Amino acid sequence: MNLLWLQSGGCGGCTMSLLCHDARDLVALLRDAGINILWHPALSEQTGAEVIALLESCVRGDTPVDLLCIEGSMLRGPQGTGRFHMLAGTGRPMIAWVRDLAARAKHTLAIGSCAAWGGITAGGMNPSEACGLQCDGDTPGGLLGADYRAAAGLPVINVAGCPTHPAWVVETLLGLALGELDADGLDALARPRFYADHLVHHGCSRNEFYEFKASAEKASDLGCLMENLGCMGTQAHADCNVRPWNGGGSCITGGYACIACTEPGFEEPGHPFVTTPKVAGIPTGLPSDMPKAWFVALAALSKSATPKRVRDNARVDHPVVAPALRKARPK
Amino acid sequence: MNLLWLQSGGCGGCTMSLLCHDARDLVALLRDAGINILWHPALSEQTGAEVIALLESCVRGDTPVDLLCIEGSMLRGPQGTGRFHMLAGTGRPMIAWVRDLAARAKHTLAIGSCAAWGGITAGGMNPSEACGLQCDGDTPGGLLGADYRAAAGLPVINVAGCPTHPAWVVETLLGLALGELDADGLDALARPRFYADHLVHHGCSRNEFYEFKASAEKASDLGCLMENLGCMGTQAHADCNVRPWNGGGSCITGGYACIACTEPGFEEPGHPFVTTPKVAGIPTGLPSDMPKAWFVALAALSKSATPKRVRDNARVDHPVVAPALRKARPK
Amino acid sequence: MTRLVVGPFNRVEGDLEVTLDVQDGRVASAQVNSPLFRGFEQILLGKDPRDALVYVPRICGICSVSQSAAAARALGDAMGLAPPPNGEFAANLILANENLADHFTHFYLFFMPDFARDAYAGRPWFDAARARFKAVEGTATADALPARAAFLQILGILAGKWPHSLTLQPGGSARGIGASEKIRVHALLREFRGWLERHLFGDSLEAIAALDSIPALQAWKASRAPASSDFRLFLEIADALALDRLGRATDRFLSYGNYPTAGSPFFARGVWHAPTGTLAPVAHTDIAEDASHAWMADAHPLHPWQGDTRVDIERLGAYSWCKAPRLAGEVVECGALARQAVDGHPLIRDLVAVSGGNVANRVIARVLEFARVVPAMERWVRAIEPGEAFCHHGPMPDEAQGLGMVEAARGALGHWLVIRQGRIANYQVVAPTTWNFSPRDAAGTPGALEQALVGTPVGEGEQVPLAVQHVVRSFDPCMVCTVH
Amino acid sequence: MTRLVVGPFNRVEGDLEVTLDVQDGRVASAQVNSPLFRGFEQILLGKDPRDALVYVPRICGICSVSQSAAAARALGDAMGLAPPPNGEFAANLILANENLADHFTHFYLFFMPDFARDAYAGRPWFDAARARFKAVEGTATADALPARAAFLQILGILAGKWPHSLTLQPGGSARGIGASEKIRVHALLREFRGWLERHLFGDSLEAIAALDSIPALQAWKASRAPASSDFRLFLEIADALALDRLGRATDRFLSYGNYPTAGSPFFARGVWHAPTGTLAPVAHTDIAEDASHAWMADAHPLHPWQGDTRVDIERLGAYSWCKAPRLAGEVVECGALARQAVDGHPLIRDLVAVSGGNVANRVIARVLEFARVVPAMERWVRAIEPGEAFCHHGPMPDEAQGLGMVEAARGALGHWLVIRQGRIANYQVVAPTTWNFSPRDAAGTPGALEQALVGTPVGEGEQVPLAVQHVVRSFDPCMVCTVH
Repeated sequence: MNLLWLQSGGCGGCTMSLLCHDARDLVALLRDAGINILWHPALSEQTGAEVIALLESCVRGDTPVDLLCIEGSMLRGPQGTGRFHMLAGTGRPMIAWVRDLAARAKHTLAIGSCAAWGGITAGGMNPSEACGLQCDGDTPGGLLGADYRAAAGLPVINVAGCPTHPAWVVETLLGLALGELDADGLDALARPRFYADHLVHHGCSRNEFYEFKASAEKASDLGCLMENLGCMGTQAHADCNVRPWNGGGSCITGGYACIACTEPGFEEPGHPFVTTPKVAGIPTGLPSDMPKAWFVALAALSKSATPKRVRDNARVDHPVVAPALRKARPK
Repeated sequence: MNLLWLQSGGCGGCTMSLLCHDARDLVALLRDAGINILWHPALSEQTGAEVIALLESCVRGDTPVDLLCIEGSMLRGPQGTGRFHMLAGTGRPMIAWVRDLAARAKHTLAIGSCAAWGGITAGGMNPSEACGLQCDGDTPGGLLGADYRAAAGLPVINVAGCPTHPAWVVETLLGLALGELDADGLDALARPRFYADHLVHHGCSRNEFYEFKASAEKASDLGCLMENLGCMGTQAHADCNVRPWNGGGSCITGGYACIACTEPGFEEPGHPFVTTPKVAGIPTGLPSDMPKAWFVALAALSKSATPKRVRDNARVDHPVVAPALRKARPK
Repeated sequence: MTRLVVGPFNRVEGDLEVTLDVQDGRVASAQVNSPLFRGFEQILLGKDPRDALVYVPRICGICSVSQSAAAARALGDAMGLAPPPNGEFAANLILANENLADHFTHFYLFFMPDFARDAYAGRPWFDAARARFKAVEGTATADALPARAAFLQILGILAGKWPHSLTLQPGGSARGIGASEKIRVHALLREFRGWLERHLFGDSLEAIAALDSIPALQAWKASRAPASSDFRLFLEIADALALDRLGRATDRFLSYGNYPTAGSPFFARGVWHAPTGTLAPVAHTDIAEDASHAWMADAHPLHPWQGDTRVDIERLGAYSWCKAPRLAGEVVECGALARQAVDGHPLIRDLVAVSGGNVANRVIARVLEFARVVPAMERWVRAIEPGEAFCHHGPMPDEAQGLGMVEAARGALGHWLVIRQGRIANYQVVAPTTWNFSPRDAAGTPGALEQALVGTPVGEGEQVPLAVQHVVRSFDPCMVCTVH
Repeated sequence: MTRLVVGPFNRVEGDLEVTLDVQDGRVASAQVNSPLFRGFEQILLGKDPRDALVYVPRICGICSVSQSAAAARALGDAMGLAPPPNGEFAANLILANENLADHFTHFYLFFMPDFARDAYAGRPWFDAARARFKAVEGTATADALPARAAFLQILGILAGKWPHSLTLQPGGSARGIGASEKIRVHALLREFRGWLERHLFGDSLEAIAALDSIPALQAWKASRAPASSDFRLFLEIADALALDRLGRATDRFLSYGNYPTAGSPFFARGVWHAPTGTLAPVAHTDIAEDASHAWMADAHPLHPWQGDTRVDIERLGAYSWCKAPRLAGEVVECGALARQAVDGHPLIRDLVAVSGGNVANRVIARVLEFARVVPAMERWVRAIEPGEAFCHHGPMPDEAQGLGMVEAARGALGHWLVIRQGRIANYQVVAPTTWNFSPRDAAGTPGALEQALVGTPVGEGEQVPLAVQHVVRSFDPCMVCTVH
């Protein structure tokens, strides 16, 4: 399958992240699955006119585009002209190219939250009128419209994240190449469920602190980041802790909260990112399907039950109390 | 530093595990830290008489032994003679060799629970009179006696686990080679604290199920394994979920309970391994320093608060209910 | 007559001691012992039957999954459980992952380094061999270890960790595999395939599997430079050292068959009788373990279901902890060579017909399994249906017997289980290397290795004869499995 | 006079368009544009100052940490916070990891593949170059990607993930590092060092860092075959193509200095004036951005603290979204060459003295930083004291100004922050490539690249002149940083 990768209103971080994939030979892995890279801005040799020729061939349908991967927001500004990003050397807005190419693509993938929802570029007052391929924030639509379906029948596959995890991209590509990824494999926001059906909270190494509501109070504290430092792990659809980044890390192991970068609208949480909005001392953001009342009760109870180890370790940047040794076997 | 590695009453699994280290070049990594492999049963070229000559040279002190790594239980049987393992070609009990070599070693490491406590080989009625280098189960002593100190002043370093995680071994070796591991870095059972101060429960991907006491009932169920299937993750000192195995796995992601293979006496839990002993419906093994009363209260309340998603997913071998989408930002 | 006691014998799994009587520059008689005894069969007595799944993998670190698979099958047999299709695929993948990893470890870490010894300096192939295969230092070590680690990530995905996973259950696999895992396993398989094709073969796996005769093999070898791939280099060395005339045992090959899908094994079960070129079925009731030369009480042959493991350290005439399993009273050899011979691979049948079981053929068969099994694994992973059951469940009967027969990397592995009053009343393991490295039986018949070693040349002044090492390691012995 | 519009210009970070006026087979004039504008400076207005730590890294995926570091320092400056020693070491390691990874990515993925183009077929070095450096297909890709991924695992340990980590905080690092992390980072560093020594240099890092003159460099190059290491191959190619005579700009080099320990930077801060061989200090107050040729309103130069980013798409004479930063009105070049020149590395000073800033020297300086920074990282990781604080904390003032000056991979990165009423009132970023790829200023002075391109040969029929590509990519441009 031919893979064509274009970047627009993003930071290129999704590509950089992809290149961190732990495969011994990423290119061979893709090639082995029958994926032929037509052009990738970071990897391919072709520059300039050669690229333009290729794009035009694809638009014409001369060169099939099986996997159209778009990284970066679709910048409709200023005033819908798309001129905030004219593809270099073409004098044509990127959104135009995308529309044309998407019309030809067998599968269209939005790589990263930028391409999926508009992402970080849509922050603030969204000066660039950024949106995703098929979503504008949490509103269906986006550049291609809610009704867009690629040639294979699937909507834009939103491999969202900022950046998106290399394995999310690779598995999506391989899944499509091997026919393992179908409509059932996408969630309501067209994200691949193999990662989107997880919560960042799953497998978080601070789980014990969460269980006892032993919370970090400041940056570098070891406790759970939800109560005070804005962690949205219990709501963020991603497997960042089950399938860690860069050999074993995650936002949370890096010492900072999950900002739910896979979610539409993550760029404007409505409060400072690394703080937790509260009402009457209760975080307003709760586990996505857990009623607040229960959370309140559990939180209070589990706070009372916090072992000294958990309570103390939550508020320092390194463990100061070790888990107790098991002196005797349970009866 | 010279590293001498001997195997006795174990399965060789700790070596096999070590060779799964994710280093691009494990040997180079060790060499780079100044570690010279004198002899390793799986890696070295020397066989037979060459090995015996080397061992004798070490015993004499002609060849310094900086890192003495022992894998496998110390078999004292039958009747304390050690004849259950005579080092091949020497007609001498392995325990005798180990005693002599330990007397010369700068650091002595027990690689795996076998070498640390006696491990699996000490199961049942301990037919082979297996013990660890400095522990006999959870009793101090073992082959070398509780008072043994290697030349550098540290007791036997128990890199316990069955098998022991490759990174635990490598980091212990590197830590000693780089002078980063000292007495403070060992827990009360002389295990390196960089992993032993964690609980297997930390970062377990089934944490949400645990939080709601949504438990797996049978093998292949996704729920928490503690309530019914014997998971000792909340008591087991290891970072198996924080630092997964073989690229991302752990016992629990493999679908089975943590049996606390890093703990002394894990081989005889006093009940079938993958079942949970209970008293009055309450698992007798609880988080190592959590009062049972809290567990009762939290368990009862959290079970009541269990979202359908969590409850249902706990009892199947693949997720059947996806996390809810966050329709709107929390206020 | 000179007696050599060779040990410790490394680059095998466990501790091995070989006692040789050398006469006229050749081995006249050999006795094999695994000097380590732990008593797993005793440890298991009285345990909850399911606990076997925890204990028995820890018989061996290198074939942990094989032991686990055999235990799961024995328990399944006792409980009347069989895995669903997904469970079969998962189990096959898990077992195949370990078995191929074992072969990989054996070839690169245990076996080939012996050809990089200074003793072979001067041979036309030596420089390439030393650069590639020198223990610890050779490029193969640096290349093979990460490749092996990456390949075993399949186990990380499917079984949590390795060694010693509890994923394999009587009713299938305890790990539900989703689309993501399928894709990842597939990717890892493809990656491993790439490595093999690039480094080991310098050719596609299918091309290797298609080699159907000795001439075809020779032609393939000649098509490229010896150093162009590791397998070619081995073939070069094998020819130069006439490894095909070293280490021949009884030429009776036992295979329990392996990797069932819908109950049908990917590799067939049977006994291949090379001298007559006949394939016979395997009746486990023909199996008996004879402890006449072991430090065990009650030496007369017993079927594993009646077997008893009791130590008698003062036993006269004993020189091993290993019992002597016999199939209908006969010494058999097991391993990849046996598997492929029983399964009827044309190249292996041709090789065995010409030169029987020898050092070269054993290695060739082992390497061949890469070419045959990896593609099968790719098929198994694709066959997995996420969402469908991976494990069947059932009660543990109070009284039952169970038999688990599995082909481990080194050959036929059997677990015989007896349950009384809900507890393990007897548990006997007959491991592949137990077959291969058994001591003499009551009739005085040496085991396979003991026979294979007779006639092996011993160089002047050799304390640890290289040829003996080649023969011994060609079996890929595991002594911790042999004596458990 | 022919005008060529070159784009899309890939193997840079972001989208780049270069308009060339070619005359007589050479570039007569060049205009550089980053065609993407997102408006980060607008997005940040009114935000909680700490939110900058979320937004600004996402200016660029390849220098995410650099942006994060600059933001943290600006916030720290505003809050009066400085990191504790552990925080410094952690921050240095994190930043150095990204910077070196950038260099690595540039050399193997962006820069060297241009020498594997068919256009160079026939050159004596071509086969080796093609086999090694061919885009996607070359062995370098297969080797470099995993090496880079492994190296960036340091960020996985120290900062959770990459790109876009929030670990760097005004008061230090949000990630407490223990002994285990120290050991792992150290191991990863040693592993990366091994790779570099084995593949890039074929020599120890210290040996490379010790090269103190052009002759020493030449001698080192000559000591082994060109293909024995990637750097040698580059040197071979550079000589063959006279890259040292390609892409020279103003020879004024700006470096903000980097990697402080106890406040003292590992790399010095200053401005190296090559023509005069003088080092001058950097006063940020001398910095002003001129938007005269950008699609921006209010084009007159403004210090960043007064800067304002407002789009004017119809601006006449504008051909870029990029502002034109000037230091005391002068065009400067930044990057590794600038850093090493400012820091006074003898080889670099020698090279610059002889041939100024050119394609070859820029690459050499970049490669040199591997040799200098990796050992420093090893020292920083060992200096970490587990258990001691990694982060200082303090309140966010309602009114403040902050400045964060960092050496990103590509050079001097500055963040200027103004806080009013507890919110961001102004946030201006001047990125390295903004310095290097700036358009003409009000005085009509071309930016560094625009100057460097003048004189570059353009082959017959070349739509995308190779030499131009060499020059452009030698700067390791990042257009998403340039225009944000």
